[in-house]
Amino acid sequence: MADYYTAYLPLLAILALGVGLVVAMFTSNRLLRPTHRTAEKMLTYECGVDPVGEGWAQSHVRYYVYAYLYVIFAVDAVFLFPWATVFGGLGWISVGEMGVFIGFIAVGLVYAWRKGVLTWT
Amino acid sequence: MAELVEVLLRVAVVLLAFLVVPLLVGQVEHKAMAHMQSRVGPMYAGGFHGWAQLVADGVKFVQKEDVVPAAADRTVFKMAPAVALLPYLVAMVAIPIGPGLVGQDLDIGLFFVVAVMGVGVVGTLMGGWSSANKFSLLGGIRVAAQLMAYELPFVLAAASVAMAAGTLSLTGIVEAWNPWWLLWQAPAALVFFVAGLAELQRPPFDIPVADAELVFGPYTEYGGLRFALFILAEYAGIVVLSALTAVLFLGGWHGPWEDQVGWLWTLAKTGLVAFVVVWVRVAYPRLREDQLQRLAWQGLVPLVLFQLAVTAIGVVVMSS
Amino acid sequence: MTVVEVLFLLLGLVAAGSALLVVTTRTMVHAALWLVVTLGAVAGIFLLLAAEFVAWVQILIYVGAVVVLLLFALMLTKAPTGPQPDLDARRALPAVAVAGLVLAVLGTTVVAGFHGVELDLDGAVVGSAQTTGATIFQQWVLPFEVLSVLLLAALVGAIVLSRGTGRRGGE
Amino acid sequence: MPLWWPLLLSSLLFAIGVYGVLVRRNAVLVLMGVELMLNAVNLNLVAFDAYFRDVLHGGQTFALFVIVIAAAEIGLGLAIVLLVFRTHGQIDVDTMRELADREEPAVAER
Repeated sequence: MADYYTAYLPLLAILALGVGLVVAMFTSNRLLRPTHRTAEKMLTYECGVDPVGEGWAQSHVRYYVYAYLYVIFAVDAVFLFPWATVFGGLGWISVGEMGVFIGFIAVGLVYAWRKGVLTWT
Repeated sequence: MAELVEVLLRVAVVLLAFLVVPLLVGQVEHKAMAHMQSRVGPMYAGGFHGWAQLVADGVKFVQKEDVVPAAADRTVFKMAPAVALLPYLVAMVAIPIGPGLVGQDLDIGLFFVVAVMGVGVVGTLMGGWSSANKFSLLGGIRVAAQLMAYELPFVLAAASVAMAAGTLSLTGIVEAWNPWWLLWQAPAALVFFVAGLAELQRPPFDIPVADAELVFGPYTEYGGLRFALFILAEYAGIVVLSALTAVLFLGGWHGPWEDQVGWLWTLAKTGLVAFVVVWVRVAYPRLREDQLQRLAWQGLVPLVLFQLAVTAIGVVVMSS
Repeated sequence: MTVVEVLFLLLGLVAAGSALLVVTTRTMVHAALWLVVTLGAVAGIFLLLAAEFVAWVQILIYVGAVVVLLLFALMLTKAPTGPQPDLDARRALPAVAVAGLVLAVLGTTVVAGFHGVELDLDGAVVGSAQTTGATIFQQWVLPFEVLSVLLLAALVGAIVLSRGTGRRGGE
Repeated sequence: MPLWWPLLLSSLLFAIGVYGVLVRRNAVLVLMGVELMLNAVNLNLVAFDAYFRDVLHGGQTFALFVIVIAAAEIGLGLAIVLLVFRTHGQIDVDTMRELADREEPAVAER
C-alpha cells in the first residue's frame, strides 16, 4: 500500500508545480503589463463591426449525437484496458466474451450509420 | 528524505521538459514551414537563424495587456487556458524516455495518460462559452465534437497496444515491444497518430479554428498571456502525442546501443514524429466539418475495431 | 492523523463544498464546472480508498465525457453568461427539509452502525487494472455482457430521440 | 481512518443531490443532482470494498458498472431534454405537464 501511495506523489507534486507555474506567469504579467481599459476594447469581437444580437448562435443538435456516440463507446473502451492485461492468460473464452460485448455495441454503430446519423445533412 | 529529493528532481526535470521541448517544436515549425514555402522564416532574434524567436514571443506575451471582454464570464474566461494546459503537463509525468528515466512509472500509466488528456476539452469548452461570442461558442462546440469523435479511435488504438503488451505500464509496453509490431500494429499506429493530430486541432483538422469561418474559434477573444497558454497547450500536446506514438508504436528506446543511448532513441523518434506533424500542416488542406466527422466514424473507428480483433487473435495464438 | 486521513478530509471538504455550489449557484455553466470539481475530488477519494482503476475511469468518463455532454446540453439550450434569477423553484424550504431528513437518517445510521470501526487501508488490495480485469472477466461476466445490451438500447434510444422530431414538424 | 468518514461524506453528497433534484427547475441542473447522488453511491461501494477486502472486488466492479450506467442514463436524459427544448423552447421541469393527470376532462373530449 505504501508503494501505491508514493507512486502518486510525483503526480501531486507536478500538479502543485503546474499551478504554481501558471500563478507565477500571471503574477509577472500583472507586474509588467499596461492597463488602458477603453469601452471599445472590451467589446465582443465580431470582425470589427458592432456586435449583433446576443452572443448565442443556434447550434445544431447533431453535435450532441456525436458526443453521445462517444460516451457509449468510451464506456465500452474502458473495459478493454483491464481486459488487455488479463486476456492473454484466459484464452479464447475471454476473447469471445469481449467479442460479444463489442459486437453488441458495433451493432449500435451500424444502426447509427444506417439511420444516417453519421452523414452530415 | 532522499526519496523526496529524488521525486522533486524528477518532477523538476519533467517541468523543464514541458517548458523547453514545446518551444523547440515551435521553432522547428517556424523554420521548416518557412523553408517548405521558400521563405527563410525568423532570422533576427538571437542572432543565429532566429533561434530565440519564441523566447522573444514569450517575453512579449508576458508584457501584453490582459483584456477580458465586458460580456465575458470573467472567472471562467480566466481559468480556461490553465485548464487546457495543465493536463498535458500531468500526462508528461508518466511518459518514459528510457528505462527508469520517467517522472513516475504508474502501473496504470497508459490509461492514466488517456484519461488525463481527456480533461483538456473542458478548458476549450470553458473558453468557448465564457467569451460570450458567437464565433467562440460555435468553435467551442466544434472543438468538443471533434475531440470526442477522435478521442474514441485514439483510446481504442491505445487499447490495442495494451492488449499486445498485456500491461498498461508504459515502461512495460516498451519492454514488450518487438520490431514486428511495426507491421502488426501498423493500423493502430496510423489511427493513433491521425486521431491525436485531430485532437490537437492541427491542420488538416483545424476546422474549429478556421479563420475564414470562425475567426479563431474558441480562442477568438483571447489575447496576451492567456492566448499564449492556449498555444503552449497546442505545442505541449504535439510533444505528448509524438512521445506517446514513439513509446507505444515505435519502440521507445529500442535501437542499436540501446543500453547506452536508449533515451536518445526515444527523443529522436519523438522528434521525427513531431516533424511529421509539422510537415502534415504544410502539405495538406483543411478538411470540412462533415468530412472530419465522417473520417472519424466511418474510417478510423471501423479500422481500429478491425485492429482490435487482429490483436486479440494474435495474442491468444502466440500465448497458446 | 496519517497523511491519508488528512488528504481524505481535504478532498471530502472540497467535494462537499463544490457539491453545495453545484446545487446553489445561479449560473448554469458554473454548476457544470463545480460538478467537475466535485467529481475530481471524489476521484481523488477513490484513489485514497485503493480503487485505482475506478478513480481514473471516473476522470475519463465523468470529467471527459459526461460533463462535456452536460456542457453541450447547456450550450444547445442557450445557457446565458451571467446569473439567472429563476433557476430555483420557490420550494427551497421543503427541499432543505427533505434533504436534511435524508442526511439525518443516513448519517445517524452510518455513524451509529459503524462507530469505532476502523477502515484499515494498509492491507487493502489495490484495485489496479489487473485485479479489476481478473474479477470482471472471471466473476462478473454475465453482468458485464448484460451491460452491453443496455448500452445498445441506450444508443438506439438516443438516436431515435434526436431524429424523431421530423414527423411533428408543425410545432 | 474510521469507516464512517467516507460513509458520512457519501450521505452528505446524497443529501445535496436530493436537494438539487428537488429545488432546481432547469432539467439539466436536475440531472446534475442525480449525478451527485450516483457518485455518493459509488463512494459507498468503494469504501465498503476497501473495508471488506473483498476478493471478488464486488464494490469496485459495481462502482464501475454504476459509472457506465450513469453515463448511458445521463446521455439519454439529455437527449430527452434537448427534444423538449426543440418542441417547447424551454426546459423548465415545472411547466412540463403534458403527462400529468388533469382534474377536469381535457378540452379535446368535447
